[in-house]
Amino acid sequence: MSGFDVAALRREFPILVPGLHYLDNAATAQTPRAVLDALIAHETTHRANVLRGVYRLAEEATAAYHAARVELAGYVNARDPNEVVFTSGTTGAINLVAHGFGAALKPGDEIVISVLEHHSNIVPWQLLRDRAGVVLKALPVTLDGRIELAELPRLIGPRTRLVAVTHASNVTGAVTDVATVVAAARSVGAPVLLDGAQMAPHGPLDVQALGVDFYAFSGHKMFAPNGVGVLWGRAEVLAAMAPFQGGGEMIRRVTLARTEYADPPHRFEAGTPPIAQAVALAAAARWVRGLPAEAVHAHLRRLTERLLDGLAARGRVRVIGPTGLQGRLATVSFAVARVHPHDVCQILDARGVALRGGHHCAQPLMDALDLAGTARASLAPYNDDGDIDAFFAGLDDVLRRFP
Amino acid sequence: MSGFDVAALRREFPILVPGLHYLDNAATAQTPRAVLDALIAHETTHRANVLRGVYRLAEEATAAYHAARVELAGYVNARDPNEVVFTSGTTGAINLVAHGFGAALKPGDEIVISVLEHHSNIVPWQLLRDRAGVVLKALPVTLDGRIELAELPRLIGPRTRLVAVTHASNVTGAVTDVATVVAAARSVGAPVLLDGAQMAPHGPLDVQALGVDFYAFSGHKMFAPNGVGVLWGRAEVLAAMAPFQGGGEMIRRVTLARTEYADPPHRFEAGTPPIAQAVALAAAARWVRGLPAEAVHAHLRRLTERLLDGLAARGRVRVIGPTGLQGRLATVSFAVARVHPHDVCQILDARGVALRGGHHCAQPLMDALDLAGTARASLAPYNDDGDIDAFFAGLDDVLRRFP
Amino acid sequence: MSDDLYQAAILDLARQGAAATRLPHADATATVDNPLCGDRTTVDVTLAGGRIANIGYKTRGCALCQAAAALLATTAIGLDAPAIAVGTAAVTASLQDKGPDPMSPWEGFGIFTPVRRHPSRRSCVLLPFEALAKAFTAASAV
Amino acid sequence: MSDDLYQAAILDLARQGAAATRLPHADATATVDNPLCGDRTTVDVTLAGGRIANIGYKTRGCALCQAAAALLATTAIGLDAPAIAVGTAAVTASLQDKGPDPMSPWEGFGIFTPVRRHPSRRSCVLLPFEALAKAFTAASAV
Ligand SMILES: Cc1ncc(COP(=O)(O)O)c(C=O)c1O
Ligand SMILES: Cc1ncc(COP(=O)(O)O)c(C=O)c1O
Repeated sequence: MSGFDVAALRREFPILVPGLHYLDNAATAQTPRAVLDALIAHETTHRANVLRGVYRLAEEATAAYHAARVELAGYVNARDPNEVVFTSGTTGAINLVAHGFGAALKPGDEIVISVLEHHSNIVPWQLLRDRAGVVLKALPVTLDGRIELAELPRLIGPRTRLVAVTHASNVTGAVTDVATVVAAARSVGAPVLLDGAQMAPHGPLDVQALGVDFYAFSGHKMFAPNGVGVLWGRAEVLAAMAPFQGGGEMIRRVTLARTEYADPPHRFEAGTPPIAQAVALAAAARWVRGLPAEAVHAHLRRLTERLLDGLAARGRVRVIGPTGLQGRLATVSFAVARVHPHDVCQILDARGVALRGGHHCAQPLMDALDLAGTARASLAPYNDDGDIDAFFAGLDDVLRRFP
Repeated sequence: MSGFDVAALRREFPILVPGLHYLDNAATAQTPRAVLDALIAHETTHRANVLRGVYRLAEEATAAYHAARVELAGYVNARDPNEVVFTSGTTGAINLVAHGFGAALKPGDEIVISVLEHHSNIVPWQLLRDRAGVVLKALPVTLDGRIELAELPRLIGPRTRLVAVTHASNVTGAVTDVATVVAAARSVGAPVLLDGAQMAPHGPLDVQALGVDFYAFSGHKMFAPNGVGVLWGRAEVLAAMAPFQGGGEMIRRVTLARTEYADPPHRFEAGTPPIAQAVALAAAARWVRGLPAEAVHAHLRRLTERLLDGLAARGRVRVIGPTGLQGRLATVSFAVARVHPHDVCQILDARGVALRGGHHCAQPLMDALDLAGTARASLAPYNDDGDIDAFFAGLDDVLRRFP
Repeated sequence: MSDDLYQAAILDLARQGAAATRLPHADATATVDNPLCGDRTTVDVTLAGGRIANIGYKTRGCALCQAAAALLATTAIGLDAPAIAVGTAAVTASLQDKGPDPMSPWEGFGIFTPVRRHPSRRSCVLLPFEALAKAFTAASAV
Repeated sequence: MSDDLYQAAILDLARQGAAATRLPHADATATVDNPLCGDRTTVDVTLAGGRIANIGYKTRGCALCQAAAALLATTAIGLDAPAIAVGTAAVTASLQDKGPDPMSPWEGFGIFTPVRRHPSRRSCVLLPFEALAKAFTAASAV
């Protein structure tokens, strides 16, 4: 029916035991055997520090780490592997830009974000504002949980130095119309950063076609370990950036008086990097590429439609975000009248349905929508009809218990 | 002879195949099966994002992450688990202090480091100097590769705001006399940061007895994964510190106008933390505690003595660092007249001996000693006499080939 | 599993909590956010002779938080600061794994002991206590 | 394994490299550090008609770096900037896994091809090339 064997896919994930309906993939996706195997293989056969050792293990570790960079460069279609900086995650990547790119900004310079950003794409800019006196402007959100792009002309101007928005919302699932953002930013010569934490797990990207300057994402949301992520940056932009953290690997020459920094990507990778995690992230990228993209897309679309239809059919439930299938991910937030999201989640948990409730690290969005929080179901390719059935059975239980 | 069964210990390390003589433990230590098992067990049974989920997996992940914090707090003898901040490593920990503690410093305030610091304990302070106009002073190094503590009274003064030195040198193996440093710093009311990257793998610590204020170390050097490390900070000092990176988890309340930050340790853990890695680091801490400390100490001491004696017996070889067994780790640097360290390492590699050569991320020390670099053998409990035999056989080959 | 979290007693109290109102002339007011879920409680108090005379509150939170606020608003009347601190400690302890049941006058909070198996929900029950303590301190300082 | 890295030919050249001296009256000088190992080469050049007339150098580096500097100092005499760039590219390529052997006048660098199996050592061979290019540019700019 869905064109690929979801049962077989589930068997690749040791954690997906019968009775577990894992619908919190937007927070952290589960990890397949292939990725764990890559991690363990690295740790048990090539483990060493990278870049400075001449012995066999060190050469192998360095080669594996470099190969991971090449793999991720391919995944985002970078022109050059050196445009890929390994970070600790999306948060680490955005903070890196806020410091490295932000160091050149002057008081009064403007950064445009949106109201529906994750805290990780808000707070680093607030900290920069407090450090450097830049002005932070936020695109509002539409009633159906999208960035209000019609406001771009009003917010973007000659002082705009960066537009930093999410590629897809972790709350509403809305996918941003990047072309419109890029066109507006280009009109004033401002670079664009996309927070790709939610989008990257959905398949290879083309940063060149997107026309952006920075792209950030996390390993743990794309079936890889915690503690690793990627900042892709356009070569020229990275080259002009100041270092962020100081330490080993990121230097060319250190004296106590002054230090010369290495070229990107090393300039931005201070200290021993997350080597095995990068290797595992590369394995995850390969694993995602190995999925039958069309069939997975159709499968997720069908399950998302079941979610949206089923929620719409229940009178006390309101979908927070786009109610249609256009321009959205398989992430669906909703509010149940008179029931707090945590109570929804708790009751579903009793049935093995793992759902997230709360502000989803997007408090300004919650304020804009005047909500304390939402409950959210977010799907991955391994979710199946059984998961959706269990979800609705649990939701009906909620409605029954909280009349 | 050495009081414990080193052959049995070696069997816990899948990477230690016959013929591999891994003597680069100061760069990255190998990881035992118990730690890998803990990592995999977490990823296959409790993987979820932490702190904000109410479902079973999330509760388990949160509990495991908290238990890891408690374990590490025990390992360093912290008064409170909330004094333990998980970071990406030593480098991440020191940069956190340079920003979070450094934010309160004024131009002219002074930070005292030493000439034998790792770049990770130099460059963050240089970047702070460039940002904030603080003055960086460096204790010189003695001829036998120790911090010249006799210079403390000259360098520490009323403007000293922090003394940041290594607990043990990654080049010379010298262990710092912490009590003297702490007494000098206390005399002017300055807190002390210890870079424990090299010391932490050697067994549980007592930060209270040391009397310091910050202690930083890395997972990968203590038999755990990359991508995780610890900053321990005294509660009062952490409480007064500004946040470093912005993002999820580190906030109490975010509005676009302003953000309130969470209490430590969360204030300093922006974004999804390295959860499985922290769990594995806790397993590594337990594993280290499970070793027979006395026997391991005696074993390492005996092997170090073999290294020092054997090097001293070869005329063209000079030990860089303490030549005795007092106040030193099982890390021995040396220089071979007329042979570059990389050539030494390359020739030893052909015999399966993994040795590091170069500046060891300590260029100011190399400059002070007027060396391009050193070759370095650094031992872990699983090293044995066979490793030392192979090392000396290789070294004699070097001497023969480069007459 | 967690079904007994939502027993009738809690749901009744929660409804009471949701319907609660603020005090028009409070001696002091405190608002506390739950950093992890964004829930928020505002508590108003009036004091008489160092004891709580009246409590008003408004909670944007889950059923547990609402129920706890409602129960606290009745239990705390007539208590002084040390008594509230003792009660807070007793209820906090009762929510821990294998914790002791709370004693009089806090025994009503025994309905929350199913939270023992759900550590992430403990802060939901405790949020109103935090707000009350803050309001009490503020009122005493006036 | 890596033994053939240290064949007699390389060791001879390395000794030559270690004994090298600087030029007293250079048209230009450049110093380059190897960021990964801290090695350092300083190269002096004099030019005549856009071609290299004379080279002096001082290298603090490993045998490979010393040997490469020595060989480069003889090979580059009489060459202009484009010829040096071509040679640098050819030697760089020859050090890659399965790379092509370098052609005349760079064929002498064939002794470094064992480096193919030791990627971390490639930069040792290339450091003098980097310094020479930098010195050449500086000299031409005068
Ligand atoms: C003394 C010392 N400090 C700091 C570091 C940096 O540690 P990491 O690279 O794990 O951040 C190291 C290790 O390279 C070290 O030996
Ligand atoms: C849209 C978005 N941005 C940023 C983040 C932060 O990612 P991480 O916590 O992995 O740094 C997340 C995930 O929580 C997210 O969904």
